[in-house]
Amino acid sequence: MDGNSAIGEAAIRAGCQCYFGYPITPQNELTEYMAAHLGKRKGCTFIQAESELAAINMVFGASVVGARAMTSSSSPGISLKQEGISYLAACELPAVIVNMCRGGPGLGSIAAAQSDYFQATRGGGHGDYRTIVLAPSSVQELADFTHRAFDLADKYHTPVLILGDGMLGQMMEPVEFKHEAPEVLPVRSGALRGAKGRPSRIIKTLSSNPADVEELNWSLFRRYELIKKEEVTYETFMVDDAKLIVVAFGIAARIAKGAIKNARASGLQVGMLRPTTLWPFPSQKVRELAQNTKQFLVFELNMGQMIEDVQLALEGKGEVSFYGRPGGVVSAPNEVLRVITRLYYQKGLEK
Amino acid sequence: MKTVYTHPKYLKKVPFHYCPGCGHSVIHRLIAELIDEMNIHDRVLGIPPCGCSVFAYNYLDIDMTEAAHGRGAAVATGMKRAFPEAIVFSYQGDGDLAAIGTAETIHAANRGENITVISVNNAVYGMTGGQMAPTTLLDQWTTTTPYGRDAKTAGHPVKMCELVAVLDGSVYVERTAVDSPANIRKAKKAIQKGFQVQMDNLGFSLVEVLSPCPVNWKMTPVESWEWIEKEMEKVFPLGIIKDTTGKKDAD
Amino acid sequence: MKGYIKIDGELCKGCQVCLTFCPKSSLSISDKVNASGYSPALFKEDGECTGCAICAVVCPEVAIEVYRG
Amino acid sequence: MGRSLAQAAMEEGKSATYLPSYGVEVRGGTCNCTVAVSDEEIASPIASSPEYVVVMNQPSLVKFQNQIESGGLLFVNSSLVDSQISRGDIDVVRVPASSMAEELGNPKSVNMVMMGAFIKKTNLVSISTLIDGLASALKNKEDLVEINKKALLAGYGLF
Repeated sequence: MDGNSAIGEAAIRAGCQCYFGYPITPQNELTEYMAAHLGKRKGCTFIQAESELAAINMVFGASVVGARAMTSSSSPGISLKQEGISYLAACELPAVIVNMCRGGPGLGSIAAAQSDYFQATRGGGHGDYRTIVLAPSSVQELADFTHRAFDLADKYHTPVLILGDGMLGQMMEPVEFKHEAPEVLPVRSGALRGAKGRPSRIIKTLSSNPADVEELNWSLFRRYELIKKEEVTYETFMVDDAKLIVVAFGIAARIAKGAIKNARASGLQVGMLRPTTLWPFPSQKVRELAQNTKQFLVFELNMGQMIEDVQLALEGKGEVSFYGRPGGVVSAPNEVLRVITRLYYQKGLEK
Repeated sequence: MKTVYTHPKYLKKVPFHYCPGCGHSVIHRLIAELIDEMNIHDRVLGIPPCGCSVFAYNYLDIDMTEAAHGRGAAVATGMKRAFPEAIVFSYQGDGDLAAIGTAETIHAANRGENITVISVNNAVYGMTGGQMAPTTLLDQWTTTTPYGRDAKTAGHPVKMCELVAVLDGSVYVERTAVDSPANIRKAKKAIQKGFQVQMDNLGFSLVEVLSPCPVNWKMTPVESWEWIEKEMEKVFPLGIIKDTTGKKDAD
Repeated sequence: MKGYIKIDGELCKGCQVCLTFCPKSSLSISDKVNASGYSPALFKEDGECTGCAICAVVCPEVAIEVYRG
Repeated sequence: MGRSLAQAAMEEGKSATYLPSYGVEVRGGTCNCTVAVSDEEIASPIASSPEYVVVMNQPSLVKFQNQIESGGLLFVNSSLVDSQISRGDIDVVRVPASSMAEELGNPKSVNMVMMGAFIKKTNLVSISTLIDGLASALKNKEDLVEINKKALLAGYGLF
């Protein structure tokens, strides 16, 4: 199954009731999958919206009434969705947003890239907020993380972003779905369903009183602190004796893994840290690894975005190098291997 | 002793923040009366707009959610699709409906979304201080048309009712006004019909209400009510623009 | 007199719309100001009321209640 | 073709990834895909230097012949590709796939002719897995299954 369709199937099995999309390459298979499979399910809705703006605001509406809802797009479309994502975050509404990132800025190329890391992990839209960002690197993880995204969104009442790329979306791999789609669709408590037998509810963010907005921000950030404590995930690969650790996420991490296997075959002690949550970032783990390893190489398909989080996490207690290619040009494993090997000898790690 | 008129049940007992003579509070009141009379309080969901009436939720005692400027029809779409038993209305200003949210409005109408859009047209951006709206009349003074709206540079007033009416998905479109007791009663009846169309699952309904903004028009309240009749209604004619519901009013 | 009205002088913002539409011209403006600084509408001492409720229909502040009988 | 290969490999319990090229490409252009098949977990779905390259037309030969690993196998559709192969460090397998498909009465089955030849030479997956895969991929289209099966066997029988 291709990655985009795997997200669709996983979403349906996670009880996603509404999908609102707008075509943009390279995520169209997801929109098409939902058109074919979600719309016909009882109580479910698929709409091809008139724009990304409309799509994210339909998600907002569905979330207001307590349904599990999602949308997907690629970089330029995600920029348009940022308005709605900011409102979702401010209104403390769950939603799942998929970004099959492409090379930018502007229209850029439709090839795989990781150039939206900053946008994804720094909130993305206006105002002081964060979204949980999951970074899968296989079709299986696209499916698993989609399910997790819905759960996290409901648990913390916040939008959750899945940051993939064109290659992950397009590639085919075996995938196993671990859940059956629920018969009865859940309605989240606290949703607007009409004020029957209870005081009327208001979902809003605007306030004429700045103190109210400050209180909202405090409450958001208390929750963000909790998320940082509870929800950080990552994968490590051969780090125990590593003298050099490659930090990479998503598809770049797979390329790096291939390179690391080859490096190990030539006797280089190289390992990898792969964050699977980009926000919250596994800063603690980076610091932990720095107790034994002083050299870090950040490899990204951009000009260096996650490297800032690695540097911040290290607090100067390790040396960070960077290798990356922007604009949708994807490095091959042997190219990364060359970079690893050169750095390894440059730093005298063979001794 | 018989009470002829008293405070509607679902209008909170708080003073309005609107300027003297404003039409918003009149329209709020009509909606509150209808929710009671139509017995739909249990399942009605409202979306206030950006602008002065963003605080409609401070007055209407019903479940309401904010929406980003212009996105009312999209949010309403999501709500209604995920919760079809609800009666969903968006309350949108002219800028909300006919400028930033034109696409959302047109496409919700075109899909025949089973929602009701109540559009308040006062030919000006009220809350931001009286700038030109898409519905500003030609030659009308606003803070961004200080020499009057010139069609050559600023275009023409946008007539959303007529635009929406040509779409196959819309079933009921009416323009009314807050400028006289008779027209206020007609506005109420139009909104009632809009809700009824939705309850009967017939499709998209739009009720536009011409509404006074005395402060930004630089008029007294009474002058502003008169100006609607004299000037606005020439450009925005009142009446049913489209009704394909096949149902006539009870009277 | 067939009807009478109650005006909430604190809610009224003195917009005078009710004065314009009252078919019996029974309303005027108070010479006092309320807490918000507006001069509220006032039922004239010699005013006639049929309980038609037009004043309430046009009142933007929901400040008028109408009774008949 | 790549997709059915990856599918068959998966059916046989191997790890497989299928990565299509994506974007603006015309028929007769250099549309391509990468398939990785392994007994272990596949790290990168991108191959720096594949062991096998299959080129179906002239532009693809130009674009991809330099990527192949030294000592690797290059499959060319010799009906459409007539130029000399410049590399001396690889083996070339010439399959007149287009003309064979035409002879079979269905020019579109060219890829299955090539596929048959490819798995005969490489032994990556068995022919029976591929034929089973065809049947499940083309449910309710018996005639198409037959056509493709015939093409597959024709390619397979070439060597």
